[in-house]
Amino acid sequence: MYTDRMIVEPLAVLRQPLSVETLVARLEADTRGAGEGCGAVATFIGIVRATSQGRQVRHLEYEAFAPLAVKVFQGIADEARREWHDVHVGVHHRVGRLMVGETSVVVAAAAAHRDAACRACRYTIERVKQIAPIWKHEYFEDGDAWVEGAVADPADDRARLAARACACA
Amino acid sequence: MYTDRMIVEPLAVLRQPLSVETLVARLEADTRGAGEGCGAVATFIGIVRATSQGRQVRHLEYEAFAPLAVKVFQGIADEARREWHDVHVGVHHRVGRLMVGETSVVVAAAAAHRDAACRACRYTIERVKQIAPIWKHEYFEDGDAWVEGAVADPADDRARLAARACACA
Amino acid sequence: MRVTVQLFARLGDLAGRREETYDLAPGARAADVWQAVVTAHPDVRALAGAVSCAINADFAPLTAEVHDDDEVAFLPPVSGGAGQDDRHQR
Amino acid sequence: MRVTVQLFARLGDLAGRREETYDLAPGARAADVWQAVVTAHPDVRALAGAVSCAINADFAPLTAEVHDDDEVAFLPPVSGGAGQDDRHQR
Repeated sequence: MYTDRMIVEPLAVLRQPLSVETLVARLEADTRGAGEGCGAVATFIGIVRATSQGRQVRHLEYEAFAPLAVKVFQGIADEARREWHDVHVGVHHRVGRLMVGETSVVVAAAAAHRDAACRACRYTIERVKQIAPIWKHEYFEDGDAWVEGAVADPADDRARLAARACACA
Repeated sequence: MYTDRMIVEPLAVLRQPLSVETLVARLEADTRGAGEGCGAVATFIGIVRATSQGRQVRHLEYEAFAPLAVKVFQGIADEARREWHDVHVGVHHRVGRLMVGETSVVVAAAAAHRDAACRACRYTIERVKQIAPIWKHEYFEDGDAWVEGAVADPADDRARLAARACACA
Repeated sequence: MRVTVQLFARLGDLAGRREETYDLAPGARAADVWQAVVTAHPDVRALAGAVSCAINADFAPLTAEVHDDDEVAFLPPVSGGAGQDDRHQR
Repeated sequence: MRVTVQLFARLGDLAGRREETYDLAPGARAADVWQAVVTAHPDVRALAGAVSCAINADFAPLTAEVHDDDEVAFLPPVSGGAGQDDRHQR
């Protein structure tokens, strides 16, 4: 999937299948030299479910505004680093047609110790869901639906604090 | 590393390098048919750090009481399922000599939704650290040290509740 | 002055296209661009009040001034955290 | 009656071996096995009070009775969650 494991960007919107190991390897390399080094990586992997609200999913289409999405990922990574010192965050989100069982998003957070890695990972996936300009179009046997949640607003502090509460409870 | 991705046991002590993708694929397969299916996998990856308490690590040796460790993993997986319905938990712990940057443990929790996956994953790694009969021997440039924490006691409810508090805060 | 407009996801579906150009008077703001889109594609009004805006791939308020050659994007609500009632089904 | 004893991690290092067999009187308990280990390898006393026990690869209290052919394992504290002071350095 990647010709060189190390040249993968940690924040990216990708059309090809995602590789957890590739992103983890990149973050481990980035974190190894910082502070106490890299002892922990937490990841979150989003997978296409076979059913959605009781309907049979045929496939999904993810659409992204890629250049803005990468900037949003960077903003989230910066937020996470302000909260958890020396943590490195990666986000790979896939776009295009995805079948059941395929991975739509991989979030990874690397740190010296597990508490920071776990919290930063949870924070990041919550923020990605809140504000990344990425849309999910569900195709069922008998119709289709755009999934729409909240209006994305990176400056909305209530949303940011809700994500932080998920991670820091 | 595995000749067939699907025949990997979800709970295992292994001498060979660990594969996150392999364990995730197995759990996705196990979870797909249960309840609402598999929409989320959270993983925790423990990695050998270059330094420990300011000393330069040359390598680590992990030792396990493997048959008991696998039973302990199963007990933890059962605890997680009682707490988070339909979650599937995997634990792969490596033993033998590990170099800096290598993965010592992979925990994964698969569920329909991300909250259960993230919490079950955090719970599981806390419990593994508390009670799995696995020991870490650090080798430095200038000496070595066994790392010892608490006496393992799966029946100690205070420890279990502390792990739950980490996950459920 | 001419701006490129990008319409994402359901917004693009409602408009029947995802990218077009509009000619606007100098001094126009993002809100004026949105109004031009609504005029051209009345169906997008379904999302009025729930649209974010980006200018040259940075989030911007609808009050932001646009300039010649700008890329103005309108974004429907994103998928994340959507609940039971946030599906727009066909 | 004869039991196999397994000594893990630092316990094995202190004893200088990881597996051995002991002959015990019928009715012996795990605590008696531990006492036999201490007698044979006085250095393991460093871990007295901080050892868990497993019989045939199941956790068991030191009061549990052992039987002929049992595998009795003694386990030092595990690594997890070890803090600054929990290193046993050389």
